[in-house]
Amino acid sequence: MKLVTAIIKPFKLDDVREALSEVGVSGMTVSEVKGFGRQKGHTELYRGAEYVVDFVPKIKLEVAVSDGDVESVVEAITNASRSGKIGDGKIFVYNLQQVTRIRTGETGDDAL
Amino acid sequence: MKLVTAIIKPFKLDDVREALSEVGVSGMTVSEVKGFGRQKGHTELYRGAEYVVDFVPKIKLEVAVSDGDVESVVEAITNASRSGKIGDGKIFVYNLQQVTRIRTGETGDDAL
Amino acid sequence: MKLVTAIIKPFKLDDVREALSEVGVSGMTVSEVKGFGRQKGHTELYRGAEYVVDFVPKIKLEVAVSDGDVESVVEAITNASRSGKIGDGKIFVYNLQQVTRIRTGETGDDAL
Amino acid sequence: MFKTLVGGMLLTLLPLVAAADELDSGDTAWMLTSSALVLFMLLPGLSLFYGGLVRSKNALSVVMQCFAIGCVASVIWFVIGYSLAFSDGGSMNWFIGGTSKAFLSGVSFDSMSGTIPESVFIIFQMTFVMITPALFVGGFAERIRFSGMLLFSILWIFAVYLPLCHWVWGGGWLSDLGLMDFAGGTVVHISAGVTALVAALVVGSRKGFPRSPMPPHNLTITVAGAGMLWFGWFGFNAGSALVSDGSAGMTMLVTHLAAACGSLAWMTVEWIKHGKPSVLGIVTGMVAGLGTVTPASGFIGPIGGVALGVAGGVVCYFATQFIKRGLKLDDSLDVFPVHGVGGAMGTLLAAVFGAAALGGVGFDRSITGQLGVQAIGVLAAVGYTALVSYVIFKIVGAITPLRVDEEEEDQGLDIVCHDERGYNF
Amino acid sequence: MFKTLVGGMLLTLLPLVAAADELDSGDTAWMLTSSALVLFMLLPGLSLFYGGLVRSKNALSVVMQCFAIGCVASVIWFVIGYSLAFSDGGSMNWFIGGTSKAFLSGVSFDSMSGTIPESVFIIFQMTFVMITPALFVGGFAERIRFSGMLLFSILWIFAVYLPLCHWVWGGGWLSDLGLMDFAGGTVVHISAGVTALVAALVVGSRKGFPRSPMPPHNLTITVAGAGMLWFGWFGFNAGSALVSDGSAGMTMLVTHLAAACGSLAWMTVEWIKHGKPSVLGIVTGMVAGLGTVTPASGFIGPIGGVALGVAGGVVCYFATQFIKRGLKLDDSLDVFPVHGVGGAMGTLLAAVFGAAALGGVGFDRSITGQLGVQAIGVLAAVGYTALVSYVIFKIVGAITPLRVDEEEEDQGLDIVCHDERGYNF
Amino acid sequence: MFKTLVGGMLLTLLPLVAAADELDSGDTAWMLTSSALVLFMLLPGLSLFYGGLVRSKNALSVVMQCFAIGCVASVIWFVIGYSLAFSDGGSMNWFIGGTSKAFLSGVSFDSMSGTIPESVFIIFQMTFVMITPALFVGGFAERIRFSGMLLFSILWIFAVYLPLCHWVWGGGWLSDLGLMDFAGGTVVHISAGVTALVAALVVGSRKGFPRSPMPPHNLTITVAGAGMLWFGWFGFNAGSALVSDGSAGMTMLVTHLAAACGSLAWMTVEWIKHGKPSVLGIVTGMVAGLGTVTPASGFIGPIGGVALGVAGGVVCYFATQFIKRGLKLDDSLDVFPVHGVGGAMGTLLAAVFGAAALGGVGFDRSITGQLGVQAIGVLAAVGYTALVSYVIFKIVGAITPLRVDEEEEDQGLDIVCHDERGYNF
Ligand SMILES: Nc1ncnc2c1ncn2[C@@H]1O[C@H](COP(=O)(O)OP(=O)(O)O)[C@@H](O)[C@H]1O
Ligand SMILES: Nc1ncnc2c1ncn2[C@@H]1O[C@H](COP(=O)(O)OP(=O)(O)O)[C@@H](O)[C@H]1O
Ligand SMILES: Nc1ncnc2c1ncn2[C@@H]1O[C@H](COP(=O)(O)OP(=O)(O)O)[C@@H](O)[C@H]1O
Repeated sequence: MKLVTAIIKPFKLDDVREALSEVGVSGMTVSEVKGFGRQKGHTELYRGAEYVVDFVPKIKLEVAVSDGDVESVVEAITNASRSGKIGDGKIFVYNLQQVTRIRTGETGDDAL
Repeated sequence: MKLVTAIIKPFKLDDVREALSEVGVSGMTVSEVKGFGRQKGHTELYRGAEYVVDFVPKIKLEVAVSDGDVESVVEAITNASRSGKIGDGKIFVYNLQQVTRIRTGETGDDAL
Repeated sequence: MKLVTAIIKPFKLDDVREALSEVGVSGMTVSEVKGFGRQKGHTELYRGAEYVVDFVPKIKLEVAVSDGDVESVVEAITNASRSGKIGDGKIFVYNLQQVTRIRTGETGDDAL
Repeated sequence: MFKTLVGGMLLTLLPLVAAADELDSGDTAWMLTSSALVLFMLLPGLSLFYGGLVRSKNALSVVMQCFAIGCVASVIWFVIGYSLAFSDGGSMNWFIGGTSKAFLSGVSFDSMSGTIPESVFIIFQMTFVMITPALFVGGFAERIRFSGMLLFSILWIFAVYLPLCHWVWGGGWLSDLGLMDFAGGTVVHISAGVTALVAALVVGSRKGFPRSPMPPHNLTITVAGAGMLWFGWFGFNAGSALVSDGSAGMTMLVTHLAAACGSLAWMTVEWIKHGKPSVLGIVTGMVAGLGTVTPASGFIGPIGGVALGVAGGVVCYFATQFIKRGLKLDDSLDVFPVHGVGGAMGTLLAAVFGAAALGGVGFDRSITGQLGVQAIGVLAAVGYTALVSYVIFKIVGAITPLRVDEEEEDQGLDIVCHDERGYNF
Repeated sequence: MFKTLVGGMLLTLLPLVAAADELDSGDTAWMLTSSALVLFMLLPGLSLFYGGLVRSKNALSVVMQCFAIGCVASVIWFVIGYSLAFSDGGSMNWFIGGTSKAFLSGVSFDSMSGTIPESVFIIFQMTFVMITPALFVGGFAERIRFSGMLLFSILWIFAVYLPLCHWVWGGGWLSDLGLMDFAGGTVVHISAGVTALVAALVVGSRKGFPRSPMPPHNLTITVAGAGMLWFGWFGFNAGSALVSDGSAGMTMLVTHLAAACGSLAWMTVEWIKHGKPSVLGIVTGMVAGLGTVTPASGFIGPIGGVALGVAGGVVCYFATQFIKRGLKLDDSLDVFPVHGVGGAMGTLLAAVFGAAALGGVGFDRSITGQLGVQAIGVLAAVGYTALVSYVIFKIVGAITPLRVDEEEEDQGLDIVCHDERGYNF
Repeated sequence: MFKTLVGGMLLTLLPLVAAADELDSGDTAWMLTSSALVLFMLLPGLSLFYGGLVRSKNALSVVMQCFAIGCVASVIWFVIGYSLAFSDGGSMNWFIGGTSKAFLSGVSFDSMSGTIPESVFIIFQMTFVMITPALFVGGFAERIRFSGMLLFSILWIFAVYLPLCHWVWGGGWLSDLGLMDFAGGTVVHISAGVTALVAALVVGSRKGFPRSPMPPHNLTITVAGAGMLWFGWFGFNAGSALVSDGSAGMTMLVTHLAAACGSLAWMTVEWIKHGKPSVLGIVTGMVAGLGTVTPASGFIGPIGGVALGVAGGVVCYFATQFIKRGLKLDDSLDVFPVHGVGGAMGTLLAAVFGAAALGGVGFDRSITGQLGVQAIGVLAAVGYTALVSYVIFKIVGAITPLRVDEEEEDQGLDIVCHDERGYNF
């Protein structure tokens, strides 16, 4: 099994979730993160003190999938979250040693 | 070494932490995440506009352990966080290449 | 490729980011987490009810790097975030199977 | 009874006649307080109410709009607004006042307006011109560009508010006709509500509307703002009596009953239709009840207050559903269905519950006769506002873009227009 | 001196006699303002104070309860409450008033109550019936079901508040006995505090209490609410003078001193016992000082204000520890130890610091004689409230479940009862 | 005209002479209200304003400081402060009052001060001694230790506030000289502003200043606080008339205009210099306009209000840049450039716009003659405050550490000094 992690733009979350549903992914975990990269941040101003905020808000999406599904999942995410502008984000894939569903104790692909 | 990651229900955190203490785990990192899965979300209503929120609040727990401890840790988490209801969550285990304790520079199992 | 994850003290973030720039890292993702470990938490008091909060605020930093850069990155983080006091945090290194840049579809080291 | 009429309907004449009345320190105390209360409705009341209802990334923009409009309106009022609204316009007096009081010239420490100093009358009325344009901020929230918004508001105050205010309270044609609008059903609530609807049409919907949910980001501050509105509305309505007596007292009482009944009415409808009552529902019902009772508040008795409150809560609930779900018009914070519909309904019903038989102060005409006058007032306010604000939007839009572009809308107005963020927890 | 007594103790008679007094515009101005201030104590004051103290997932539920109770109480007051509290009850007058003023019948623009319009007296007293039941929301917060809560509150207003109000201020038996309760030690604070304690017993503790910490989710809004309570309390106490003179002024002064001293007293005790002073501590001390001074506020001088404030801060601190840590009773927001204990203590001490020798207005009886009367008042209020609210809880509990189930409690009342969430940052 | 002068400049004498005036219920009503309004400026107004501006981890500490200072100041006022400020100091009267009114001895229900009860005068003035030291909390925010702060504030009230208040309003030498300070340019704003600057110097900058950004954590509550300040300032300034008449009305009007113009002026400068207007900018401009108009508010006409507002907004903007960016002094919340500079400028300009020719009430001296007096007042207030507060800081610093250590500063004052956290969302 693999864990596919994607860092995407926040307003793309709904599209990505739908795209994942379509390729049969029924579970995922998301969190709010801040990204630093090529995409410029913005300037903030407080009583004349200007400063640059380099971190931009991003959503991190984690999806555990069986080995065979990695490709379609990565593709689905890519397509749904791509806007073509800098800062669209990245997808990382890790190896997953083991998965357990707490409720049932099932492990492996059954637990996804 | 392995990293055990668990997605659990928020109000189970205290129980899980205690269970982990009992099996000798003395460090962990937690974060707030939102989960999407079999567990239903809820409906919200704002001035007559109803809509469904599919994401439910979850806690993500990360524990780095030495290879030998994985089983007992997974079991401790499972037991402490299981309620038997849909949405109890999942446990993922990854391989950890290297661990460093910043303060001392120790690496490997010593750094845990 | 590897993913270097560091749990550091919040006020060290700026220093670490600068140190990473110096070793050529141009992208990273950070999130707010809570840590539990040797570092003591604090006591809170609400109308005479004292209780101990064991979790301390930490920043989690994730940097994907090519295999060759791991060492220098770990070192940069270690030096920039070390204060010598308990709670300085940990650095974890994982194996990364695959990286994709969503915007361009590039993969591997090119996507970093 | 007579004093009530003076306090309410005939107040329009007070600043015009050289007031021979002696200063009453009690009336003055109440009017100083009322002025503070109406200011409080806008800052922080309405700002928090609206601020909490938008998404986090736009919270400051809405608050900033309310604040800037209030300041600009104050300056306009000083420069020429008070004069245009409340001084004699000579041959044009049916439409607009004159310029003799520009820069408040001639207003001294001793100038009187009825039993209160003219300075107090000026500041009290100033708070009305501050809050009215701030109300329509809810119509184009989360997508308007700040500079266009400000330009629009300035033109709107001149072209819509000042004429309407003069027509109704400053001795213009609706006042001559005998329109009963105690504290601003036409001047305030219809004008703001209709403008918000026009704004929704001209500026267009928010990106993602109505598919994506856009839930309020901070309902505790919205409820705080709602409580402040209720509190401040006591000054808005009972202050419109311009005296501290039984007419002010009764106005406060009916205003309060309308707020409570509007809240409960909306809550009940929501409970029945949706299965659960919500806090956003109950506070919206409160605003609906208050907006509805406003034009009638000095003319009716307790029964009228209850009736108008219930009417406001129920009718505005369905109006909101109709505009947003039915017509899919993105009047973001529902200004038209709540203020516009409520204000119009209350203006009409003033002719019913204002009748002596129903515990009101009574009027010379028959109920249907008065209803006709009220209908004319409502139609005039709706029609005039719709037309003029549409034209102003087109003019402003030709000068400067009215809304931000898509990417900016995603990023949020706080960063895009003001370089700041609401929260850093 | 005499006017003070009229303003305070004898106010109970004012609405009953056909008032021959002339309207005083200054008194009226102050009472209009006071009514607004007391409204403000509830909305948004108490709502924010309580709202911030609960966990994030229950924030709206508490605010909603305060809001809905206030609205329902207003309607009850209009329908029959004012009449039952303040009209003549004939042979039952020792216990409850009559129905002659139901639907505020006979209340016109000209009706007077002392030197102020009756409409103003009605709205001022209405704000008291709104806030009192909202106070006990703190007792069952974070686990009550909204519908049961609402039904309970309605019955409670009829069966507890209206009788008590009539006994003390409306010409009932405690008023005949000469009980000194200027602004609501028995009627408001004891009744709310005791009910909260009964609620904690009947409804049971929150899941996890006392093992799991349940820290406030938003202390800045709690402190904001506290400031609003202090501000509004000026109207609550100094408005209870019903006039704008030296008695109102002195009442405001002693009220203020009690708030400041209660705050400092609690802060000091906490600093000594725990090592650090906290902001939640200082604002709780403020409420304790204010609750304690309330019944005595119109009868005492500055020294009395200081003494009652200190007593409130210190005693309520230990009472809170005893109830929550000692008895492990989950009166969630400590309504009983703060309001109940404070209100009782203040009612008793009114007989001490109200004595002319200690700078008070004085009374006919000896101190111990008056103390006896006060003790009877306290016991009657405590006993009656405890009994009747217990019975109402049992009745309501038989009709509809009082609390949510375990899983719902985990999820939070905002989603479960109202389908909304407080925050989306 | 004369009454205005009595209300404003000569108010200093009122409490000293055995007042023969009759009580005026309208004046009393307005002064009761004004007292409540000024309390509201501090709690919750200033607390929220300041609380929102600091980082999340220090939010409660700032709020706590405001709250505790207010309470301590109230008790000092009761014990001896009122007496030292407003009673006759015999041979030392040029510098400080006497002790005859310690513990408010002799203040009864009937004591009068002009047309209002003395109790009302006492509480009104008490709110001034509460808020003034709370203003300088902004100077040492985010690093001060609570105990040192409290000790400093107590000593400061005795050694700085009470003398200044006596000099200007209590019959001291500046009052004899004819200094025009209607509502506290010297006594309140200069004293607080200068102390904040001294604090920044003595206590030192926050760790990381000026390299690291320290953005406000919650701007919606800051704006809420700003709105409350505006609202409360009506009581602060128009209440300083001590009567409810045309002078109070005009004071409120010019106060309002200055707030609006200060806001717009700051916004405009920021828009030009930075390219975007911000909500923090507009509210800071509001405070600058209000602080600037305060000393002049009872002496000027509308034109003066506009002029002072614009001057406040523009000059304080550049002063803020100069102190913070130029001198790199970490007066954290910019108390000196806003209150100190604004208060000084307004005190000087009172001699210009107070002239009858410019619509003011006029004065006996020539403009330049009066300007000389005003300059003496400003210099005296600046010099005296700077010197004395420096000495007090040194004394307190020798007794107890003034600031937390580095690690504690990282962790935040809320946990370190108060064992609590602002938010648990
Ligand atoms: N080396 C990296 N390690 C971890 N996260 C990264 C890395 N590089 C970029 N990211 C994440 O991806 C986001 C987008 O990257 P960015 O360089 O801005 O644009 P793009 O994805 O178009 O190359 C960043 O905001 C950051 O969250
Ligand atoms: N494939 C997945 N990848 C990542 N997280 C998942 C996945 N499936 C489920 N989760 C997480 O586990 C949580 C619980 O899953 P759910 O399907 O609701 O119930 P259960 O754990 O009982 O199967 C989800 O809320 C989500 O956070
Ligand atoms: N076994 C672990 N697994 C995951 N995170 C850990 C583990 N041990 C420590 N941490 C993280 O590292 C942080 C610092 O650890 P701590 O034991 O307090 O000090 P130190 O890093 O000096 O050993 C913790 O707050 C926690 O976030």
